[in-house]
Amino acid sequence: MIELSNLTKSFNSGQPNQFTAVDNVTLAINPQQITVLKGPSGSGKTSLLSMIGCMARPTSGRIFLRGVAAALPFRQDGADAVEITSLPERFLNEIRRSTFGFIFQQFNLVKGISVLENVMLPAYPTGEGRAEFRARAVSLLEQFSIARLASQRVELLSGGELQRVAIARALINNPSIIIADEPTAHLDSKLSHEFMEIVGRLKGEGKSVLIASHDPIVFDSPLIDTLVEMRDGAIVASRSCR
Amino acid sequence: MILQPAVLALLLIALLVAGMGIYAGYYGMRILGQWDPASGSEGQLELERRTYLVSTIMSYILSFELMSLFLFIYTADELHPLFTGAMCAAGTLAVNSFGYPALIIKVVNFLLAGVWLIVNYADNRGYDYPLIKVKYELLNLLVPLLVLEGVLLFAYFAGVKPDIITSCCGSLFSHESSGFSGDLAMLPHLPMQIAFFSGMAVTGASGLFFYIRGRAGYLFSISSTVTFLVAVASVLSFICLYFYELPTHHCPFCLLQKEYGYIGYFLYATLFGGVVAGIGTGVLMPFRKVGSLIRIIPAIQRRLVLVTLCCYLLFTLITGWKMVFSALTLG
Amino acid sequence: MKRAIERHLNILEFTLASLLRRKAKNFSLLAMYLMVVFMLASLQFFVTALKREAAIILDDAPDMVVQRLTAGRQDLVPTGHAAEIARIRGVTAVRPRLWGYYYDALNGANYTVMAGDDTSAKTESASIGSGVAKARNLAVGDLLPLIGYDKAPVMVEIGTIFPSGSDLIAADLIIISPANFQRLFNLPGGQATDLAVTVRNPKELATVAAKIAELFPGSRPILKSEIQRTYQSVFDWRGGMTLMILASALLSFIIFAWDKATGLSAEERKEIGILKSIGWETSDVLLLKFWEGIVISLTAFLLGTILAYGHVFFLSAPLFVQALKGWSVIYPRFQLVPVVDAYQLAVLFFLTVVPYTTATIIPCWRAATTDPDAAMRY
Amino acid sequence: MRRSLQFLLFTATVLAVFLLLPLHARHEQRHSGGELRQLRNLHVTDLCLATEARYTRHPAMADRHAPFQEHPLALEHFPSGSLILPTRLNRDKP
Repeated sequence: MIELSNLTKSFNSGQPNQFTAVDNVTLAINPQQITVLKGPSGSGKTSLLSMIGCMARPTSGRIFLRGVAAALPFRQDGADAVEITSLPERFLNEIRRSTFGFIFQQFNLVKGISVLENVMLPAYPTGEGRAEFRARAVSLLEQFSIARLASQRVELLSGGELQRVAIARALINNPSIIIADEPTAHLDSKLSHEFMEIVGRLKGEGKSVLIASHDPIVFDSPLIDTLVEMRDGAIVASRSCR
Repeated sequence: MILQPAVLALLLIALLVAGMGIYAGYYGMRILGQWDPASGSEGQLELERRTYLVSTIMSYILSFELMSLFLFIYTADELHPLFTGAMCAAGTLAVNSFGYPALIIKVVNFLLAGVWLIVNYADNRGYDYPLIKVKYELLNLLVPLLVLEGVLLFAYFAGVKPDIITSCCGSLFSHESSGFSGDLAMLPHLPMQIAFFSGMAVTGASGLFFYIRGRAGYLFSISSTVTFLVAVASVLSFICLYFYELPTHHCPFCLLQKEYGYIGYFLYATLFGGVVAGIGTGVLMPFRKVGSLIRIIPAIQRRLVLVTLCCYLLFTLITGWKMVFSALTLG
Repeated sequence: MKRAIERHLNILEFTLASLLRRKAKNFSLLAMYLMVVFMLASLQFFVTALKREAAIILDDAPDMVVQRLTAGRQDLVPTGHAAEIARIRGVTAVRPRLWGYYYDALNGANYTVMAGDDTSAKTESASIGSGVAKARNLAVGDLLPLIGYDKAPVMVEIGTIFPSGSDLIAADLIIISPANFQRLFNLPGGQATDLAVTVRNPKELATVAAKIAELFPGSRPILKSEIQRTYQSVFDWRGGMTLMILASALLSFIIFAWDKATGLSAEERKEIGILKSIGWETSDVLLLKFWEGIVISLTAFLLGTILAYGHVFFLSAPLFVQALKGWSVIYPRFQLVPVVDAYQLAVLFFLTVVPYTTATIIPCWRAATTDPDAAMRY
Repeated sequence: MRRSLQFLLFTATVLAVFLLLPLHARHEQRHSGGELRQLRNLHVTDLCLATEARYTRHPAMADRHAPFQEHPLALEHFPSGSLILPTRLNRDKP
């Protein structure tokens, strides 16, 4: 469960080119559901996602994470919610690493290293034994039926394969929330449908999924639970699709 | 001025350390002045990033200080044939009045940098930057000392000219010589031995007490610091005699020479390691009750106490072993 | 503890992968670094080994050599002085020495010719250094014609050739009998090149030297300690200069390293952005960069030093030959006995690794603090 | 094997060679000097480093004017002369 209250993010504050990307957003995102943020580019979807995903800190407002606190080595006054906006970067990271998995528009795979290494990359700094996360990565690749590509370099993959590698990478640290930013922007319709299928499977495994998209295949999909429409940094509509 | 590679290396390191210190200090001042954890503004984010830079720089400074401390002593030792009368580092350092101050301030800087890193470590474990002010005030204290160290080192090497007649360790650390080092060497053996062993005992007891009960941290910290000073005086007064097996040779540097199996490096390393951890324990004491650190600091402190106890125990064991098995017996 | 080690190993793993991915850039960096370390280390090794060699050889030098100066030039010493010097208290022996230089017009080489004092040998026999033997292609038993002052040839027969292991003393030596020396150079009677003085107690050397200077105002006594000191500072003159030149090489290398570290390519910047976006923290990226520095500088330092050792002590420092040889025709083979100690290596380490590391701190930090959400903004 | 372990192994090997250098040097020092010792009775005053000029062939025997005696107007011009320090006796000092 993620709660946002009065969240604002502005850039270049105090300067003439000040620009507010997210403006006073209050929202609750339910666990184990698929939530889609819909809106044209520049509507603040990405900024909102990066704040929820502990990548950026809001200028003002607060974000509470519920249900993840127990897994963390520190807690604020015994509550089960963590207020993440005031945490220093190293703590945000710890939360991010254990709680969120990310899928990016460009897939953002590291060139020059193998598929398997790309999938394992988020686990490197956790200090987990290599053998353990390697086994997990291999089984993820098998699950997405790309195990045969394990030792190949990512430059040589097709779009659909790239996408599946990116999803496998997002899952390596066993996160409870998956965040995807315009995941279908570079995919054709067939692959986009396939992506939504995978997302549905993830939901079935008990993961929460948060997608920002302006692709009808995504926001018209029967799988989604909540649709949030954004424009100019603010929420214009939010409805449940169930 | 002697243009030796080692001297060049030392001056280079001093220059780098002072430069890095000033750079870190500048951002330390900015952090002290503009820190506002509640704000999510870009300025604050920038400052938070700077803290990474400052702590990286400080850990480099610490390792450079440690390495250059030993290099400095070794170089002084290496240079002694250039000076009439000098027989080891003691004589070389006495060539002009900047030698010993440079050495002392090097030791002090090393200790302070170590303490700073301990505080930094504790601070980084708390989620609300609990020690940020303390940390950067300590940094502001340290930076002038780093610069002073560089200046003293330059002054020392600039004033070093071959063929100066200097005193050797024999006359510098002997009963006849007046002055501070002579006084230290003149301290009577028996009371010093009592002071040394009781200091070690008190530190050990208070350390164990603190380790088990988590109380009396200040006592432990102060006693470990005092014991450090007593131990240094004891090295001058009686410990080295057992290593040299000569009743009158009080030099603290000859221990570092090959003839004595480089034992000095080990002895001083245990002593320095022990006292850094000991002071660190005390410095963390006032913050045990800070909200975000309430569980963290005691754990760190217990580890620090353990380090001090192990280091001091090793030092005492080596000393005691040498005292029992040395060919020398002091009356 | 185990987790910390795993973390280091994993990050090192990625460091190596990313270093290997940019082979051209990183190998050129490594090669430059290696060169700088190699040159500095070679110079250090060469000079220290030479100093040790000099200390051993000059242990056998005469306690004192007395020269005579005329108008600022070294002149012949009347052998009569020897008897008077021998009378000074503390002097045990005075031996007039005859030696000089011989220019070989055939190959343009300079030889050092000494009159031996071994009276048992035949007058025609000569001992030569291996350098001379090589320059004139001589073997034991051959005849070597030397052109005397009056263009009359003086034939000497090669009795001994000094082994090449003694080149540092004797490469260009020709030792002939005093009679042949006289035939070759026609010195005025009762004169010697200089006098070698032996003194019973080394502590009295300075006093004896003062007495000699007083007795013969034109004389110039050179003490053994002064000879030794000359060689202890043998290359200081330009050795310091060379060090300065190398230091500037080091400096330019560091600027190069700084530039490489600062000027992250767009691809690298993107890569760090990706790492941060998938959960790497600033300190993880700093660790990555730290390992990068360790891999480069440790490899360069260790390999550079080892190569320098081989260069100076196994290959006889071919790179320094040109500088030292100059216009010499006879050039000794520098079969130096290695001298290396921990201190020397530590100093080398400080001179090369520390500045490099310092130069990369800030660029590394800058790279490491890339915004984690930068990867979402392409 | 993992690449990181390979690297560490490589570094350890190089480090071992590196640490062998001082040992090798000490070993060589102990087993050397035989050929030089045979020539002890020559009582040489100088090392044969460069043979091109007499003041670099015998730096200890040369006086400070020696470089300028080669030619009245010449500054020292032998390459080796630029490397080797001219002698300075104690009494030559001002």
